[in-house]
Order: sequence, then structure tokens, then C-alpha cells
Amino acid sequence: MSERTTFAVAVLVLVLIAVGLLAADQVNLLPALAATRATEVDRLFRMLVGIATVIFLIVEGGLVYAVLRFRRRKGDDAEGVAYHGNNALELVWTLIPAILVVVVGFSSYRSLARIERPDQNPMVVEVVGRQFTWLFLYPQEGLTTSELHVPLGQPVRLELTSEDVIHSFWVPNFLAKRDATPGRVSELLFTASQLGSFPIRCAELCGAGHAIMTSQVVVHTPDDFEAWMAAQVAASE
Amino acid sequence: MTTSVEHSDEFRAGRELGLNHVKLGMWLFLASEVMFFGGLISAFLHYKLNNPSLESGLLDVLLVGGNTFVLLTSSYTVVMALAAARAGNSAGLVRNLLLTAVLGAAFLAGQGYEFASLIREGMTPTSSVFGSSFFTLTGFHGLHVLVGLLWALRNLAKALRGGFDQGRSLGVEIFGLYWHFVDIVWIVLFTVIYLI
Amino acid sequence: MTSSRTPASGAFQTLRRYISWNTDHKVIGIQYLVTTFTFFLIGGALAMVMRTELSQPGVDLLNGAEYNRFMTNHGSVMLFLWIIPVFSGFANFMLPIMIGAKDMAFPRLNAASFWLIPPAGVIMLTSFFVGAADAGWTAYVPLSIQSADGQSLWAVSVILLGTSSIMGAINFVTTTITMRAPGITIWRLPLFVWAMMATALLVIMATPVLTAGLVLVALDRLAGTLFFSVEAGGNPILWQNIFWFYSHPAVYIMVLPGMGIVSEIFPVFSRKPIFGYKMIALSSMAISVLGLTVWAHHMFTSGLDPRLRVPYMITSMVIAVPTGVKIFSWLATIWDGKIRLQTPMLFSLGFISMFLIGGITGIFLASIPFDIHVHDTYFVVAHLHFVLFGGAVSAVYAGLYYWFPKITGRMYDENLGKLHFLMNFVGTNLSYLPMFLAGMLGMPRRVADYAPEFTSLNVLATMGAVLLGSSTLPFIYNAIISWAKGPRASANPWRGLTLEWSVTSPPPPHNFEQTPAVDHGPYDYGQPRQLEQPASAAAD
Amino acid sequence: MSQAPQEMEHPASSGRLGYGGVFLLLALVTALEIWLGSVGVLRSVRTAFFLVLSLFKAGMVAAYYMHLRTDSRLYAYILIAPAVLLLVFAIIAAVP
Repeated sequence: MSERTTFAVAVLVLVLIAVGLLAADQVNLLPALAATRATEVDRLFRMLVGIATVIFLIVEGGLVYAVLRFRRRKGDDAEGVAYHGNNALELVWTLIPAILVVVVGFSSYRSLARIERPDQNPMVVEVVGRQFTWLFLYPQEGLTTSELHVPLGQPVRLELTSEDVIHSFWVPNFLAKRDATPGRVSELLFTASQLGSFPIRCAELCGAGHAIMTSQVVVHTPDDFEAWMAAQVAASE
Repeated sequence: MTTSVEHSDEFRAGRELGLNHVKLGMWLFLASEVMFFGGLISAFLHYKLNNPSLESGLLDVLLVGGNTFVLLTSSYTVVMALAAARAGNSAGLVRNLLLTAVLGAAFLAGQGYEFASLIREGMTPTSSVFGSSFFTLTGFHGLHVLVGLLWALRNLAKALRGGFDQGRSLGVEIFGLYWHFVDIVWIVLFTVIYLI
Repeated sequence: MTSSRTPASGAFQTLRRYISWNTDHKVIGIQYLVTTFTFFLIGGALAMVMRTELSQPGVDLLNGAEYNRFMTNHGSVMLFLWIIPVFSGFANFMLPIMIGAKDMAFPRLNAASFWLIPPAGVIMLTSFFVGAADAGWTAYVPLSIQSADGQSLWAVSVILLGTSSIMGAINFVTTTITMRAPGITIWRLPLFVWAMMATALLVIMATPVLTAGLVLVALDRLAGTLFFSVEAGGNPILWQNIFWFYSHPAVYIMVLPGMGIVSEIFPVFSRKPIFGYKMIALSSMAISVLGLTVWAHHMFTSGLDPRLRVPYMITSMVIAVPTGVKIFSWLATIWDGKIRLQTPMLFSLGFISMFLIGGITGIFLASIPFDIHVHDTYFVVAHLHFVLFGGAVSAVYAGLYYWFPKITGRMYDENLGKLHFLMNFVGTNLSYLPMFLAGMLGMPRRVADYAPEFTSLNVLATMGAVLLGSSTLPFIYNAIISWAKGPRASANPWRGLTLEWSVTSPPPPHNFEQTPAVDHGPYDYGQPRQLEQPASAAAD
Repeated sequence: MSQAPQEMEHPASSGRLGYGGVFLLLALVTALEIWLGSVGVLRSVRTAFFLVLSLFKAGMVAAYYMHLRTDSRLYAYILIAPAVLLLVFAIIAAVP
């Protein structure tokens, strides 16, 4: 490679990296995060976005450039340059993706380990999917509700199952989802980090009412939660 | 770019590789059959391991052992049929194909008897997950034996018409591949269902 | 063959050939292409209705139950009756000619595998009259056990289609291995043939497992067996394993042949040898082998054993490597070329640019923590449509335009073709890009209704869908008019070097006057030696 | 693979032990299996035995009766590849 091309390539690489970092930092494609583990997923997502942006720009850019630059001009009936391959080049574009895969795979694995690490003495809520509603059972209080109420900052372990077909419990703002499968119990761990109420949606096709199988998580301050719980228990007696 | 070659030249590439296209096709079909039974066997194993059923005690290993022996013998008669066809010995071919058909029928009879007695003892395809997977798996194998039986009879008729004279044995060999495969499947099923 | 006849009797004669049992691989190829395209239009119509329902929140056109029927049959028709068999159509017509054979190895089996398709399609669609299948194309149990009778018809139909593609696959492999003309060594096979080999091996290995699974579902529904009845101890996860063991490889069954087609087109339209022939050929094989080892990445949220999920994540990501090799090799192929931007090339370029998006988002989906968030959302819908519509369907169109002169003996109208590409390209991106956003922001897939905040994104998607739908009109018009009275096509209008261009357009009854003997690779462009070759070949 | 003989060439009875020998072997192994099934050996040990023995039987049938010993290597691959795949799948599908 001549010095000019080397320089150009170097500049290009730097620009791409800059754009990638910018994209990773600036794009906001996820819903407002409302759980501690969500931030971990968000971090991973931003890394993916950064890498993806760079790859996307390289390929699509190369495509557009090639089409414009090597477009057949009128009256030019010559053949293209006849070369069949270039081992060095092919090695590079086999290795670089391979390395990226290792990086992405490793950090995905690390994030997975983090978001599935069990908490100390979590509050357990049993969740039952039933065409087409969600039921939430608070074992200690023996209370059943149609909305999930949790205290802020309190680690929660949901134990999900289903009475009929497979449902999938999804809180977009928690970036968390788990199938509720009949005949088995699956776990979902989260710790709410924002006050307010957030939608719950069923993500697994479960029949005619799939689209309307919604509910919400209501996150209270611990005191409010106690009050709410007391009121519920009182009402249920 | 093109130079003249004889028209009879189809399948030449195959012959250069020592491959007959019908045989290759049959082997590929058998590969897909492996995966088909693979699906059924996986389902059976899944339930055998995850919800063991007392009904598995109803299975009569001795009876089925005898049946297994019958099927092994039929595999032997099939290879003898092939050997006879290659040797141009049409009498031997007919005899062995006949024996194969009889043994195949005997196997089916044995399986029918087994099914009947199991059902009498209350184990049916709808009695439990074990029953479902047992009858489905063995039933599909039985169907394959039935197909093989019909094929054997068809070959028998062809042999009687002298269709395999002068060592034209390919038809017998292809049929043999299928029959031996069904035998192999049974060897596996016998172990997976009755022995383990 | 139309071209050489007088229109009146000729047209009728031809029609008879094409709607009756015929063992000529070229006739069967056309039967496949026309039949599957018809189902493509039906599947598209279903999609149009769904997009209309989704053009605004609330249930106005279809209620939940009806929507599920449309969604299920849209998916099943598009996958099982269009994108999988359409490539068998191309392979039927082209593969034997490309390897210098007179026909497929098993012509009757070949005809049989086609004639399974129309009845299967009819069975699937008639299910609408007995309460159509409504459990999605994934037919997850136990939902698919409790759905209406149509679900049983659906299972039967899919079993038939599976059988058809297995028969086809056996035929393609046998033909390629045993019927190559002298000189067509393994390393001189056109890349489309390589891709079909990889595809056929996947079909042979994976499809029977789905057949077995569907048998279990059908038995549960019809004979009262208990495989998937939870009360009796049946396990829904077992179905997911069986289903995805086929249905993930199926994605490669749907896209590998497309990669083969564009690999044919890039060299011809850039007048350059394909870059890295062996790497492209071997990456097809690598993809099909790896493709068999990744299925459980569809089950990351199903509470699958954690020790199992990570290996699946890794294998899924590793597939990006051979895929990347292909994409970069195609880029290097057009680099330094004399690129002719005719319709087949445009669609091939569109294939890369859109398949890339599908591929990259595939990595996102392989990454378990992110997948847990977007699994079963519109992000997945967008991803699979970029792979299968932006990818596979673009490749199909590329192939249809590229081989139109060879198949029909007529040239298509270039301007209409370009118009079609433009509408298709804009429509695809307009309808599927917003879906990524909708999914990430919280819109589940397979819903007839959605929260108001997703309205604008869905309006965009529906506009795109309308554009996509109408984009088929110029194509249909172009195809019919050009086939009827387009200008006659020479033997080799694109100056291609693969064998199908060395015979007349359309090819003669047994393809070759005399078995060809090949002494060079399929993509030796860019060298004067090959330049006069097509002319001489066209002469005989 | 290219040196593989064509099916016409190989001898009627294939290999060192003829068809009959293979048959006797298979019969013996089957008898052994049934006997093993009846006696009270440790279950895990028995299972291992059974798997090995049935694999051996299947191998014998394929090698001698289906002529994989003498026929083109390709056929063997075509049989072995799905068998391995099936093994992997069956194990993974067995996980609850």
C-alpha cells in the first residue's frame, strides 16, 4: 500500500471508531429503564450498537462506493480486472469477525451471569398466567391480585407458571422477560429502581386474547407498599 | 469448450466415484429416515427419563426378544437372496425372498400379539405418555416392516418373472438396504425400549 | 419452448404440458416457480389484511382470533409454500443444466415432489373453512393442541410439504454427485449448485425431525395421545426442541440458495471472477453444519437449562463468520468491476444491503441478555423479514430476472424491472425498519392490537407494506407481457459462462446436443479468452 | 472414495466372516442381551453394556449386510452423520 492509501485507511478507521462510540453513547432505542439489572443489559446493548454501526457503515459504505466508483460507463465494454482472491484479505475478514464474536460472546456471557445472579432474601411473588390475565400471589400474606405491586429497591423473585398454554411475562421497562409454561416453574429476578407503574405484556402467543393480556407493575416506596399491602389484606378479610 | 461424448454418458460422474445413483438415493433416503426415527426416539427417551411409568413393567422382553431374533433372521435371508441373485441362482433368490416375507409377517404377527396383550392389560396409546410414545414408536417401525414386506412380495413376483436373471441384482440390493435399515432401527428400539 | 410454436395451438399445447404430470425438469421448474409465486401472492394478501388491521390501535378489521388465523397462515404459506419450494423451482430448472446433465437423477420422483405441493397448499388454505390454524407457524403446544380442526389440516399439509422437499433434496444431491458432465469437478461447480447441496443436506437432516414432531401433534389432536398434554406429564419444551431443530436450519434452507443465486449474478454483472470461490462454497457448507447446532437460541426465555444456553449463544454468533466471509467476498467481487446496474444486479445489491441488517440484528438476538428483552417482539419480526424478505425474496427476484430470458426465451422490460426494484427496496425498508423500534420499545409480536404509543411506527410499517404489495404489480405485468411478446432472447444475453448460457433460450428438450466437457471454472471472466466463447456456444 | 469398487464387483458373501458368521454373531449377542436383562446386574452397568452391544449389532448389520465395509466410503458417511446428529439431539432433548 502506498503511503497515501495507508494514511487514508488509518483516518477512515479512526472516523469509524469515533462514529461507533458516538452511536453507542447517543442512541436511545430502549424504553426508560426501571430496574437495576436493566442497566446491565443497556450497557451490553450499547456495545452491540457501537460494533454494529461500524460494520454496517463499512459494508453499506463499501457497497455504495463500489457501485458509484466501478459503475460501467457508457460505451465501455471492457472486462473487469481478473483476480480470483487474496488470501491475506480473506484471512483478515475471517479473523476480525471471529475476534468480534469472541468479544461479544464473552461480554454477553458476563452480563448474563450478572442479571441472573440470585439476590439475598428476595421477596417471592408467584405469577400465574391464565388466558388472558395475570394473577399475582403473595405467599406470606396469602393475597392474590391482578396487578404486581413491589417496593422500590426490594429484590423480587417471580416464580412463573401457567394454568393453560404458554404465556410470556414481559416488563419492557425492566428489559426482562420469562415464559410462564404450564407444568413447570420458571424464575424471573428484578429489583425495581424507579417509582411508578410500568406495563406488563404477554409476549408468547396464547390465543385470541393475546394482545389484551396486559397488566402493570406498580412500584411503591417501601412505606407505601406496606400501606397498600395492609389495605389489601384488610379488604380480603 | 464442448467436445463430443457418448449420449450413454449420464451418471458417468457417479460411476467414476463408484456410486450408483439409485443406491445413493436410497442411502440419502435412509439418512432422512434416521432423523425421522430420531425425532420419535428422542420423544420416547425424554418421557422414559423424565416421567418413568410403571407400565414399562408390562413389557414382555422374552416375547420381543424372540421377535428380534425373527427380524435378524430375515436380514440374513435378505443377504442370501442378494447373494443368490448375484450368482444368478433364481431358485435361491425366490426361496430367500419368500422366507424374508414369511419372517417379516411373523414379526408383524408377534408385534400384533404384543400390542393386543398390552392393551388387554390396560396400556393403550391414550393411557399415559409412556403408552403414547411406546405405541407411536413401535407402531411406526411396524409400518416400515409392513412396507418392506410388500416390497419383498413385489420383488418375489418380479423374481418369478425372471426379472433378476443374469445377475441383475440391483433391485434386490436396494430392497435389502431398506430392510436392513429397518432391522437396525429395531436393534436400537429393542435396546432403548425393552432393555434399558 | 413456446417461442418455436404458432401462438394459437402452441399456447394451448404448452399450457397442457404445464398443468399435467410431466417429468421434464424444466417443465417441473416452471411449475414450481409459477405455483409458489401464486402462493406468495396469497400470503402477501393475508399480510395486507394484517397490516390494515395494525394501521391503527384497537380492533377494527380483525378480532384477536381472526388475526391469529391470518398471521398463522401468512407465515406458513410464505415459508412452506413460497420461499422453500421456490428455490426448488430454480434448482429444478437450472441445476441439471449447470452441471451438464440432461435431467434430474429421478425424474418421476421429481414430478411427484412437485405434485405434493398444490394439494398441500389447498389443504392448508381450506382450513379457513373449518376454523383455520391459529397457533402461529411455530404451532407451540399446548396452544396448537386446543386450536380448531384447521390445525390438524395444517399439520397434514406441512407434513406433505416436508416430504416434498425431502424428495427434492435427495434428487438434487444424487443428481449433483452422479450426473456431472466430464470436467465439472467439485471445484468447478457453480456456487448456486454448491448452495443447493448445502441446502439439500440440511433438508435431509432436519426436515424429518419436524415431520416426526408434527406426527406427535397430529396424533395428540386426532388419536388422543398424550405427548403434549401437561396434565399427563407431557412437556411443551420437548415440542420447542423438535420444532426449532428443524425450523432454525430452515432459515438457512430459505437463504442459502438465495446466496447461491447472487453469487451467480455478481461476477456476470461486474465482468469479474467471483472473489474467493472456495471460501464462498465452503462457507455455505459451514453455515449448514453450524445451522444444525443453534436451534435452542429460540428458547432463551423458556427457562432452558442455563448450562445449555451459553453454548447455543456461541454457535449462533459463530455463524456470523462464514456469513461475513460471503458478504465481503461479494463486495470484493464487484470491486474493480465494470458494474452493469441491470435489474438482476440491482436486486442482488439490495440483497446484500438488506440481508446485512438481518444478519447484524441476528447477532443482537443471539446475545442472550438482549434477546431476553426483544424475544417474541416486533424486533424479531423485523429481523426475520429482513433476512427472508429483504434477503431471500430479493434473491428470488434477482434470479427471476436473471434467468427470465433463459426460462422463457424472451427479454423482460428493463424499466419496469428497475421500477419494481425501487418500490420493493423502499417498501421493504419502510415497512420493517420501524418494527425494530417498536419491538425494542415494548410491542410484542403476533398481536391484533397494541398500545397507542406504537401508532406512528405501525402507520409507517403499513405504508411500507402497501408499497411492497403494489411493487409486485409491475413485476407481474412485466413477466406476463414479456413472456407473451417480449423481444426474443439470445442464448446468452448476459455473456455468462455457466453452462445454462451455452444452450439456446429456452433450452432444447434434452438440454445438450452432446454432453459438454468443461475445461475451465464457471467464473473465468475478465480474460479475453472467454469473451468469444458464449457466441460460439450460442451458435450450436 | 474414488477407488471404491462398484457394487457388481464385490463377492457374494462379503468379508472374512461370511453372512452366516455375522448372523450367528448377531444371534448370540441378542441372546446375551436377553440373558443380561433377566439377571440382576447393577442398572447403570447393564445400560452401558446394552448400548455397546446394540451399537455393535447395528454396526455389524451395516458393515456386512449393507456392505459398508466394501462399498463407497460416502455411503458410510451418509449413515453416520445423521446418527451422530440424532445422538446429540436425543441427549439435549432429554433435558427436562
